[in-house]
Amino acid sequence: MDALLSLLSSFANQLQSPTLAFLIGGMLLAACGSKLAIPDAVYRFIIFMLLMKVGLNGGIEIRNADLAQLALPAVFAVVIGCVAVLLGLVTLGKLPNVKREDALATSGLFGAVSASTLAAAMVALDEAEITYEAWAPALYPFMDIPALILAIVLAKLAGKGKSGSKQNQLTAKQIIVDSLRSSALSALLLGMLIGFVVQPVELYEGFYELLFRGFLSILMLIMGMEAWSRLSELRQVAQWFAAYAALAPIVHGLIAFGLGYIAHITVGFSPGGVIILSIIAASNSDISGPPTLRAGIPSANPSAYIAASTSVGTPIAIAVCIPLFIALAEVVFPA
Amino acid sequence: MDALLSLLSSFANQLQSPTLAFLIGGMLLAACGSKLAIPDAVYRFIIFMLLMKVGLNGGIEIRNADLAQLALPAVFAVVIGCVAVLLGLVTLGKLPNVKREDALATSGLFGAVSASTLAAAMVALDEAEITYEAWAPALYPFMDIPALILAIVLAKLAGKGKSGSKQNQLTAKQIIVDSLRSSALSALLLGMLIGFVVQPVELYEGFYELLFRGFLSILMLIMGMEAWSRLSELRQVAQWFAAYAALAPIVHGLIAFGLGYIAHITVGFSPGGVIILSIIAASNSDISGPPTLRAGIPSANPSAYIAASTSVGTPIAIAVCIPLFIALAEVVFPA
Amino acid sequence: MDALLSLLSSFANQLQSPTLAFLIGGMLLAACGSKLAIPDAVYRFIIFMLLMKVGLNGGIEIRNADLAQLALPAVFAVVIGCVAVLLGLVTLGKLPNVKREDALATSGLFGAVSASTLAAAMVALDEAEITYEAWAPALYPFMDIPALILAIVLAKLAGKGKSGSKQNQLTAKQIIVDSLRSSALSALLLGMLIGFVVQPVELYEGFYELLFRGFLSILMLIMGMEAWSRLSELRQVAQWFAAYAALAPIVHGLIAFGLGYIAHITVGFSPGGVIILSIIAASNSDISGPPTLRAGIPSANPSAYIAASTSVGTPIAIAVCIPLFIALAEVVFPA
Amino acid sequence: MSVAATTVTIIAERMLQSQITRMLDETGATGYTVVEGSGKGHHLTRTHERPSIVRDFDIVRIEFVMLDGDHAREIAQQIADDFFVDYSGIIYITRAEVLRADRF
Amino acid sequence: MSVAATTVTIIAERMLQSQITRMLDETGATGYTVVEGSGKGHHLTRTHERPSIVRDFDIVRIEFVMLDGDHAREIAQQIADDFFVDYSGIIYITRAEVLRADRF
Amino acid sequence: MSVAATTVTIIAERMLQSQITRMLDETGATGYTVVEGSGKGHHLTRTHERPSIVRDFDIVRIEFVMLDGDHAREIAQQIADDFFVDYSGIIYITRAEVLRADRF
Ligand SMILES: Nc1ncnc2c1ncn2[C@@H]1O[C@H](COP(=O)(O)O)[C@@H](O)[C@H]1O
Ligand SMILES: Nc1ncnc2c1ncn2[C@@H]1O[C@H](COP(=O)(O)O)[C@@H](O)[C@H]1O
Ligand SMILES: Nc1ncnc2c1ncn2[C@@H]1O[C@H](COP(=O)(O)O)[C@@H](O)[C@H]1O
Ligand code: NA
Ligand code: NA
Ligand code: NA
Repeated sequence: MDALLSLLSSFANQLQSPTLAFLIGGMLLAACGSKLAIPDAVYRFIIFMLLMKVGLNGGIEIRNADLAQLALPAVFAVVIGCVAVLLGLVTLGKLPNVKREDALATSGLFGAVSASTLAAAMVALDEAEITYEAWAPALYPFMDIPALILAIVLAKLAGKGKSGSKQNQLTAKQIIVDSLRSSALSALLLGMLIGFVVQPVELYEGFYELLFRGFLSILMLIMGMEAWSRLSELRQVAQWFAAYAALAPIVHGLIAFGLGYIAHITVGFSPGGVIILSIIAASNSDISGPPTLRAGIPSANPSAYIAASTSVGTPIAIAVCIPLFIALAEVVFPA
Repeated sequence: MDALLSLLSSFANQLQSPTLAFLIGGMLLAACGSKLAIPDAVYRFIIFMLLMKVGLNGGIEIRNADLAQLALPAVFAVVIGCVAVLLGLVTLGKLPNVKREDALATSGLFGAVSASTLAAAMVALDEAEITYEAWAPALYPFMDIPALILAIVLAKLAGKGKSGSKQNQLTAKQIIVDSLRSSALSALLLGMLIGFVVQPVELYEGFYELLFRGFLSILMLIMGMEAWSRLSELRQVAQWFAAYAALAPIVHGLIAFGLGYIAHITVGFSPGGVIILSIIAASNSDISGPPTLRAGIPSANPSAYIAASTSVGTPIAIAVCIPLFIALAEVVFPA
Repeated sequence: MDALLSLLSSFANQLQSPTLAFLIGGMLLAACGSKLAIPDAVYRFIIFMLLMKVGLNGGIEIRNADLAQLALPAVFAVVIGCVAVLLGLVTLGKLPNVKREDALATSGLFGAVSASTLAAAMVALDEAEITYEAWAPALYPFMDIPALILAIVLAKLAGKGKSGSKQNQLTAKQIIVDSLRSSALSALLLGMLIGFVVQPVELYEGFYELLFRGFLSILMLIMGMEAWSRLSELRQVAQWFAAYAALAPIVHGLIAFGLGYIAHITVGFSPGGVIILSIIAASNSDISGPPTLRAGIPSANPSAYIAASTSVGTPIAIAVCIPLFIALAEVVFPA
Repeated sequence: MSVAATTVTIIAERMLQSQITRMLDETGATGYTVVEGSGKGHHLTRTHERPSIVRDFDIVRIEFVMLDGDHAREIAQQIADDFFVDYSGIIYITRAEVLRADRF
Repeated sequence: MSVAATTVTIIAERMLQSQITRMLDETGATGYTVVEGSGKGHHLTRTHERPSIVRDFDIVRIEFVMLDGDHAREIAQQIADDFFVDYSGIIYITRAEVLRADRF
Repeated sequence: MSVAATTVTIIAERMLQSQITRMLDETGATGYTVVEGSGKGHHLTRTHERPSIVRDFDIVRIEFVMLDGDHAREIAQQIADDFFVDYSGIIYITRAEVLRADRF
């Protein structure tokens, strides 16, 4: 009972972050029909800045880290990505009026990872003064790539021989390469590499970290506007997609929290790391995922999976899951 | 005599601000045919940043403000907006070779408000260490919207039954909604709301305020370039537009200064607030105004009102009116 | 022997700068086929910011400078620009499969100056705590413009009467005007003017200088990506272009270093100034040069000169010449 | 393989874009493609190079392809009547052939 | 001075752009011009105004001009067969004349 | 309602844009529309996706519509002669019909 109360109060506390205010503000603007639009070029630049910041930070600090500890959480990340897809297939995929391919593409997206949500989680952890392993953000690709591969491979097995066209030939290797080449993962990995090799602390603190929170606030505004304006697309597909998008982040996050807890006990994975893993699991891919799935499962309807993820999945991950898992950690791992 | 001298010296002092240097620098560049161009996306982002900054600041500080004081200045703002339009109609509108619709659209624009000029004024007040009410920037819509509505309604009364097309149907309500939805007012109001609700002081100071002056300098550069390059369009319309554009900002500003003075005496409106009100009055709309007028008075020639405002009105408002009204306040309200 | 050793160790030291890491990181990304792209608008804004920063700084500090000292280095800059073009003509121009016009355009580009390389050099000097004359960056146009003019004039003399079209009529005056109007030189000169006239120290330090290093790191990333992705174009032209592009920066830099040394002895040109002059010489134009040459020598193949400069010349100038000439100066001018 | 079709190209101010595309949806056009640009006619020179927060004055080029030429002409005429009395813009019609005609 | 020619206009998702232009190179088109836009057909409404890191769903309009109309039609048909079974897009063909025909 | 007309499409390097549009103004074209893009011909592959401060090498697509086909052809020919000897670019001409012919 006490635990629940303290969970609730900690959750309520988290809800007052500026991050969230900008997300909700964006929805409000779109709901009111505002013409405000952050230019596309600025949006893409912000994403770059955030990922470079996360990468540089990881790279700079990773020198002092014990990378052997990464093994178990990384394995868990792979497991979570795959379980998410399978879970989507046997739940969303069995519902009436839901095509198998659409279910697979959607659960692939929800199994994969959003860099923006990750960035928002890192700011929330900072504000709550919770530390985590420097390599925790590097868990991202370990969950992202397997989820996309599994979704596409399963879709292909199902669709075998159906389409004779040239395009439908993405192999697992190509999916991996495609993911690593995506702007999100490239920026993250390059940042890590540069951070590790040249340790540009001054540049990092004086520029990338300096602008991080500000840019994140603008990104949240954009994501809020996007979420609202894609609602109309969501209405055109079966309602099950909305229901799935509302529940999947929480379920995936809880699974990750459980596995993270195991890693905490067995290899000493930090509470902050457990939260990061849970948020990565709760998030859904908004950058590399959609085009990879479009290319890999061309017969799936992009409106279904993009609208479900942008309109419902991402707001839930940011506005519900981040505060929820921070609050849960505060209850589960007492200081 | 002394007052005049001190007015002049204070005015000369203001003229050395970087803000002004960038404005004039922009004109110089355009006059020399420079190919330098600040990308459109950056321009739109800068506007967003400035308005969000102004809004957040207002929202954060408004908690301690006595909003009852807002009433009289707000009423005066409405009055000034309407008077400006009527004044334009009976002066500019009566001149030879000036179509009634063009006069109405132009005076609508000059009755309305420029967010960029407002931002420049706020920096100038900061530099002169003059404080003002946190809610003063919120006077913006009270002047902007009535001016646009009045101009459009008067144009419609005149054009009654002339055009049978579907488009010419903007109602007053639609104009209000349109104005509030414009990118300028949305950003300002959202900033106020977020500032008020979550008080994001750290984010505000570490990002929005940090970049404010720098972005304003770039904005001034852009406005200077724009001003010069639209001069050729201005030459294609009757010279009266140029004359009007040179005088209207000063006249409107003086009217506002007078009414602001009354508010100072009656409800204790601060000298800084009087300056803000005067600059708002002196400014002319560069964001929400033009498209609203284009939609509302389609028969008016956009070249006339846009060129008059961009090429002459805005430079006068920034380069003449801001230093003038600060200087005037220093004379009228001795410390 | 000792000198060589100390040169090498000083050189190796320079190689660990973040600037270089981002340049190489960009190449790596492009080599791996990454889809990361910094939006064009951001690129153009960064260039503006860097040049404005360099200009403002020069302008602010030039008040205390003895401009008479500028004379000899400026004359040397003109000489270096012209010698570079002539050298290119008698080396590259004489090689098999190299058209005379292509050789002229290429050596014009390598005689001219890159603002980005200059900015990178200034950061490297800062990091090495080497000071230089405030007016040193103003040597830029003294080398840039003569090189472009000479290349175009020589091409015209050769091509006399060949083309009857309207376009081929660029006069020396027009080339000067074009260069001064280019976005690079306009921003630099305007910055100097504003810096000199209004001394906006606070704005400079709180915005332009604050963001300088961060933006430079992103610019280096872009230039690295560009360098790699133009390699394929370079392969389509004679290999001599690549060989020329690898050697010319070093040769031009050495000539400049020698002349700079003379200026050091005769008029007390600072060691830092000598480095700036050498880097300016080693750099090749990436902003104003290409379009001026395209207009001035339309028969030259843009693939040849742009690819040679972007893919080989610029990386050599930044990654080899900057550390090289700083190291050389440390050996030649002992503290 | 190819089937005769009619393409209609509408050049208008961007502020009209949403109204025009709504009308296309209502009148039965099966699709359309929009490209942004600048231009010059009897009024303003429009250019989207210049920084401008007022994108509404830019030019958009909207084209739609239909198999039924008469229907396409009707739609085009209705757009001309509804929008181009007060606002800038031109409309032109060309003949074409389309592949994969079942898509239209 | 002018010579009869055929223009082919392909409207497709941007993710296909590089594959389509590679095919144009291979099948012997002498050049092409690409313009970005947005559009609406049977699927998503695409718009490049919205911020989106996923530019792959934008629309591109690829046009190529050839003197040899039959060859142009063959290329067009092959693109339709290879790409437009699974993915969105339309192709139309118009007649034109070109100046400076030696360029093609 | 519709009147026969001629459309001329000029694809050129952006550095020529202002010179070409000036010539259109001088030779009596009543309007034109410009769209930016990228392309490939015999020279450089141009693409405006890449960051480039040198926008001058981008491709622009300029189209103008005229009722008087002979006049349109004359203008097209003059542009070809004046600009496309030294610089990249193509010109093609198609037939069309326009609505609201009084606008041209
Ligand atoms: N003759 C023409 N050919 C091509 N585009 C035109 C023509 N006339 C007008 N336009 C386009 O239509 C827009 C509005 O023209 P107007 O209504 O004449 O101001 C212009 O900005 C051009 O983009
Ligand atoms: N009838 C049409 N006319 C013009 N463009 C079309 C048409 N149908 C489809 N398109 C374009 O082709 C894209 C893909 O269409 P679809 O395959 O129907 O989703 C759309 O986004 C439009 O840009
Ligand atoms: N056959 C063609 N079809 C369409 N566009 C072309 C064609 N040839 C050239 N272009 C365009 O014209 C530009 C210049 O071509 P070029 O003069 O061959 O380098 C190219 O970048 C293309 O945008
Ligand atoms: Na996930
Ligand atoms: Na006003
Ligand atoms: Na040089």
